[in-house]
Amino acid sequence: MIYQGKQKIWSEYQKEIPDDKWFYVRSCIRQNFFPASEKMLMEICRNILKKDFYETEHHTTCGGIAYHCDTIPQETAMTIVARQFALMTEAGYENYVASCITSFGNYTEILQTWHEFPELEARIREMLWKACRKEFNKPKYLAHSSDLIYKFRNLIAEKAKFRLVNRETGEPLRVVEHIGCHYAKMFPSKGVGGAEYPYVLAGMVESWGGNVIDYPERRHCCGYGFRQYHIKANRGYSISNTHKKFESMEPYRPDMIITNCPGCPYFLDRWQYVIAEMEGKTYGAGGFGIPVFTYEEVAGLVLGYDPWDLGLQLHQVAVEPLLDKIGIPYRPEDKYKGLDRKDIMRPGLPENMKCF
Amino acid sequence: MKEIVVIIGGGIAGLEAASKLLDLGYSPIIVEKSGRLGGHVARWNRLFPDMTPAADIVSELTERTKGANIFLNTEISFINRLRDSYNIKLSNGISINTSYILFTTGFSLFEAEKKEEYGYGVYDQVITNGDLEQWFNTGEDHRISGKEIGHIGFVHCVGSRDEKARNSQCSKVCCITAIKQAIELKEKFPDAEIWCFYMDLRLFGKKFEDFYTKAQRDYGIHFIRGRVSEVSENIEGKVIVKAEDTLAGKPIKITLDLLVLMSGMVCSQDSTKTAGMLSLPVDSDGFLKSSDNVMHITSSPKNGIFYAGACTGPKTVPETLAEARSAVLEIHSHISRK
Amino acid sequence: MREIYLSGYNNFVLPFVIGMLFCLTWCIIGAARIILQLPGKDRKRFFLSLVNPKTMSKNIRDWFCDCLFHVKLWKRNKLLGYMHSSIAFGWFMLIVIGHIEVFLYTPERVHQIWYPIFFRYFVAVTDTTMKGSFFFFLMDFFLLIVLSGIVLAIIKRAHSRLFGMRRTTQPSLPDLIGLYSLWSIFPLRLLAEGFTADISGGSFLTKSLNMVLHSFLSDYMNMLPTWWAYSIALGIFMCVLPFSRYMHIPAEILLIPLRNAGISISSARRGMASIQVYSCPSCGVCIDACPMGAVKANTKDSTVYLNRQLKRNNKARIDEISEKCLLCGKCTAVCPVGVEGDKIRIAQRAAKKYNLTPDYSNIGTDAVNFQYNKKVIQKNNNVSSSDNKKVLYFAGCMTALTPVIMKSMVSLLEKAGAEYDVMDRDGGICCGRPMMMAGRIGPARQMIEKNTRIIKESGAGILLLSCPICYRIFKENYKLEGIEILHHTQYIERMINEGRLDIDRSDSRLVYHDPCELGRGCGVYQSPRNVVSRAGVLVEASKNGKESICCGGSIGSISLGFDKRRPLTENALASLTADSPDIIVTACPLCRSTFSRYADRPVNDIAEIVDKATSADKR
Amino acid sequence: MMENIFGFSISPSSAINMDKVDRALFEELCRVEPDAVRCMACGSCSATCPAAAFSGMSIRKVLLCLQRGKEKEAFRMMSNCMLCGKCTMVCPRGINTRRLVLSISRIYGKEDTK
Repeated sequence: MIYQGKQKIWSEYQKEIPDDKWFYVRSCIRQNFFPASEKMLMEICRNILKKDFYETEHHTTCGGIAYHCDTIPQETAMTIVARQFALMTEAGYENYVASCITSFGNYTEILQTWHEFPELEARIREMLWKACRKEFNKPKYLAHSSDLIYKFRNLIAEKAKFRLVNRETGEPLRVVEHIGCHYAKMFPSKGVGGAEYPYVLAGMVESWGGNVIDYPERRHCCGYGFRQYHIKANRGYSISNTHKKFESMEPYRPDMIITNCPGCPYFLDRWQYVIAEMEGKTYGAGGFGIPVFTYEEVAGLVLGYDPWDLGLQLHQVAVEPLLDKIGIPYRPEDKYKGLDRKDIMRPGLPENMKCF
Repeated sequence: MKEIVVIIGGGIAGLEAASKLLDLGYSPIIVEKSGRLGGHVARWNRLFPDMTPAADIVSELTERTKGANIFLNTEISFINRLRDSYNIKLSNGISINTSYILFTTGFSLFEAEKKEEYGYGVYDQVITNGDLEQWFNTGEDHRISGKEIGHIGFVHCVGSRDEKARNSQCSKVCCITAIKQAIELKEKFPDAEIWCFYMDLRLFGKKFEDFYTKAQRDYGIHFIRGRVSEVSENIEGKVIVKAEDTLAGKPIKITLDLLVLMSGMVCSQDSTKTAGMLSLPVDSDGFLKSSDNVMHITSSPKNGIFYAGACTGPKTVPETLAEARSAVLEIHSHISRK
Repeated sequence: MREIYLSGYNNFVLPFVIGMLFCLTWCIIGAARIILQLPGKDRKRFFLSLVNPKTMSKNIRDWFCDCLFHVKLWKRNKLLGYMHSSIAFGWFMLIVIGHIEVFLYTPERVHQIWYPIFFRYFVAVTDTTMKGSFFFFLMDFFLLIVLSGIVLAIIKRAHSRLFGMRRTTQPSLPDLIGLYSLWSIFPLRLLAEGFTADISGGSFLTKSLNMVLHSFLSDYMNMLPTWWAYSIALGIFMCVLPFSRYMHIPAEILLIPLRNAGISISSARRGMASIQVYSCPSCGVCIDACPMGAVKANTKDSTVYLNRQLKRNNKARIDEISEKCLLCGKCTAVCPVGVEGDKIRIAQRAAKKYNLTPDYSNIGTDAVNFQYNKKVIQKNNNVSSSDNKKVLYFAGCMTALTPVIMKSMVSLLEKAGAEYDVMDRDGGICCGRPMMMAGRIGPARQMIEKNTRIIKESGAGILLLSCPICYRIFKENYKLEGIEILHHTQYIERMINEGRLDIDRSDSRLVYHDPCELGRGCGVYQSPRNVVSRAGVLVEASKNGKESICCGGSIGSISLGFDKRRPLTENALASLTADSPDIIVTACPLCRSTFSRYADRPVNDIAEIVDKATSADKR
Repeated sequence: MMENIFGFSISPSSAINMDKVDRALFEELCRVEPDAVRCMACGSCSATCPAAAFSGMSIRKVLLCLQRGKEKEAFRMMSNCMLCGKCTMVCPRGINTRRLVLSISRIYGKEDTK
């Protein structure tokens, strides 16, 4: 591996990321899977970075899942997106920040399509007007929320209480970074670092003290693939993909996985349990899995937020071994307590994968 | 007075043209931007299909052009078009007035880094055809020398026939070069297994097909029809290559110790830059545009300006030499007609 | 005649007696083993044939014609025939007359096996009756015949071409010992009898020699050593016989009745195959016959060498030779003793072990799978034709690669107004012959069964074939009762003879190439010639009929590569074009393809020639 | 393992992993038939093959399958080969396909690999 070679490619894929006045749109599913992630982003942006960070309750789904599942036509998806842009225009913003990778891909694709086919954009404007009497301006900048954290990664590193370093050995943690497919694979120039060697998460890991692992199936999809998971008959295909990724990263003994997509952390996390049940195999040390985090969770951890406030108890794979490795303090007895400190009940434990 | 012909580029086309111009009693001037003659061929080791040493060709050509004016390390600063002639200003301050300019500016190897998925410059085990030739010549390349080489891969059409790489044309010589290099590598590493990943094998030239069957039968080189999709590195530092075996209709992957990318031929930026000074057109394939591609491949649309060799498209060494001679003949008949 | 030694014995007979006993024992045990190795059914058949006067008389005739008179060799080359028959018949007569003498003069010595051989040593002449000198004359006469044969044999070793042989067999060491001992037997006998002729009597040869010898050697001391030498030569010959080519002498005696009993090769190294191998006299006639001989390197792959390797049990070479052979059958056709080189090879191939065996059980045989042309083409019904049977035309795999043959055949059938179906218009099941040739009998049988079912279901009366490869297996291995099997050459001849085709004879000179499987394989030589001469001027190749040279494209060979076949084809073409024909005509799609590749003039199938020469509708 | 406890299971990769293909038998085949590797995949053999209609026989594919470790597929195709020799006739590279079939039947398919 020639690190300079990668740096050269990274330098060619520098993307302009707005540094303030962000119009933020949430993901449909993230708040259910990893509920504190988006909250953490807001926390970092508003309270740590002190930015103008706006979101509106009128925002809806971007239609991405339905679009990728072939259940709605592209025009419908475009009209939905046009409405989101109208919300941004109404709020007086022009920097559009998406929380979801699929949304980000969807917006990129639509903007690019309108660029190539202006008549289509005109038609959508017309349709939006007919549907809800709204008009919109196209965003000046389109960013994914991981781009924001990437941009301010060094600032966060300065303020960090912990580093991604094994406290006992002083060695940097071995981190697998997994980028959502729709981040840059469709439009490499729209992602930080391009499609082949994306830098957006690698940059955070490096800033925060970890070591990025480049394993053979790094580029591979997490296995979600919309139709592959949502249609039950295809789920075997979904998990086979995930299985392939884990088999490929296993020899590198990763300490953790960091992701920037709503689906990926969920599937990389939950499928580990399923694989353990089906095959009796776990990929972490000592019968544990490999903990999977969103970049916001990792940012929160290094900034010193309480793991249970970050919602880490909702992870299937136990995070405690990693917290111990970094030296992040936590109270095991608080794991299954809600925000109001009431017991939310400890779930049943899986048979083949160690959990707490 | 002897007619002056300015030859831009001191590769084999320029040298051959100069030697023939000398034979005909003209006074050729070679302008070469680098510090040595022979162009790409001077960096190569042996030439297909008879394994002729490239150095022999370059030295013979250099020998034959002793009587020519040669400016090394010299670039064209600008060219002015006069009434019937051209005024060329060189970077060394000399200016030449001539009625005849011969472009023998050649080609550039496609920059393999641009095919990011192949990891040239990122993975230590990935080299290009150019690197390999150089290794054959010098024996020095930390990516090959002193390593245990058990499995070697060749990726054909790197930057050729690839619209994403902005070159939809076939580079013509890479198929046979890959086979030649595979045979040479097999001779150096007799125990190695060699895998060629190709889309089409275009073995058009004299004895090329023999070369191919020899590679298959006598050297046991394996050919897999399918374009490599991505290259990654495994924990042992070897590269894993993925492709589709289109004949088997299945994805295929293999772990290799060395991967050679067959970089294609693209028009050199210097060619287009110099051609731009004279507003010479560029063809849809990115190479200089001849006045027509059948009868007048060596003529430009402009009076007194001629082409020879790979500046008008990918060519083999013998084709380049033949074209140089034909360009000289074209110039000669122009001069004689005056 | 009177005996001069009371014992009737001298030590010098020992080498002969030992050799003779050894040889006899060996042969008897060998013969018994071979008979025991025969499958039970064949053995029974063999014994029954021995008591059948018809086969027995044939056996006797063959013994004389083949073993003693070498009739086949006479036909091939007079000198070669004389050389062999002089030695064989001459020696046989010497033995017979020797025994007659013993019977007549010393009947009490008959049980001493050496007595007839060394008769002249033990007896002295007493009377000079006509009877005595008659035998003396006969003995000397036949000895002279044998000696003339030996002289010819010695000449042949240096100048084989005089005997019509380009290449001869390279003798093995036992062969050489046998050869030299055989050569020396008769001169030594002459010498021995020459020394004794004044005592034991003699005729023009021995007496004259006796006089010559006595003119400078007056000592009887020379007598005994020459008899010793004679006996030793005989002994050596007898001892080496089982290990040399001379084993063919006793082996052929057994081979002839076995063959006449109708027994075929059923095992690679046992029974019939074994006796054929031992019957090989290493004469080397097959070397020149072999079409592969066009390349010198292939000389050692001819049948004579296969037989030698079989005797030595050299597995690698046996495999190599067996797999290389084109199975053209020419060695079998020319072999003077009837060794079936092609069948021995197939038997070797059949003995090979395979891990994977084809299985055709998934292939259906109903009309759905074989949608042959169900529309019956009925033309003029008042054609006076003895043949109103429906024709099923099976073009065959190879014909599919030369569609012009099929097209011409169909055109001819139409012109003749025949009622026909095409069985394999869209491909079919192979006839099984190629598989059979590869020695894989089981899979071939499966194919035979499938095709039999399809053919029987078709209701055809005639099965018409264009490919001689198919024709042979349909003739030999299919049981299609009530269905006439014809090659298209035969059927075209019939159509012409019945006046259903009207041919315009052209002046083109047409040479006919006999395809191996049609000619040697099935004995069809005349029909195609009759047809060709109706279409043009028939000229003959330098080697034709039984001696026709394989085109080199045969699928009989398993290992012969494409590039190795070219000289074979060119050699066959040279023979075909010897009389400068305009067109090469053949009757096999494979020959046609192979010749077309390298021929300098058109190569046509007989059907094409006839179709071109036939007007569309005269009637 | 790969238990189907959730109503779906992990399917093995369909990709050919050349690192795991044992080439020993194919190399043995090449020693007998060096021409086995000269195939240029023109497909003449498959197009002319009478067995193709029954078992999808194609000696080209058989050779490929054997080189890619898909022996069973090769054996299945070969099961209807009739050894008729048409493929040998049409092969532009002059590969002795009949001998190949026989050699494969001899070298491959020993009990353990069947």
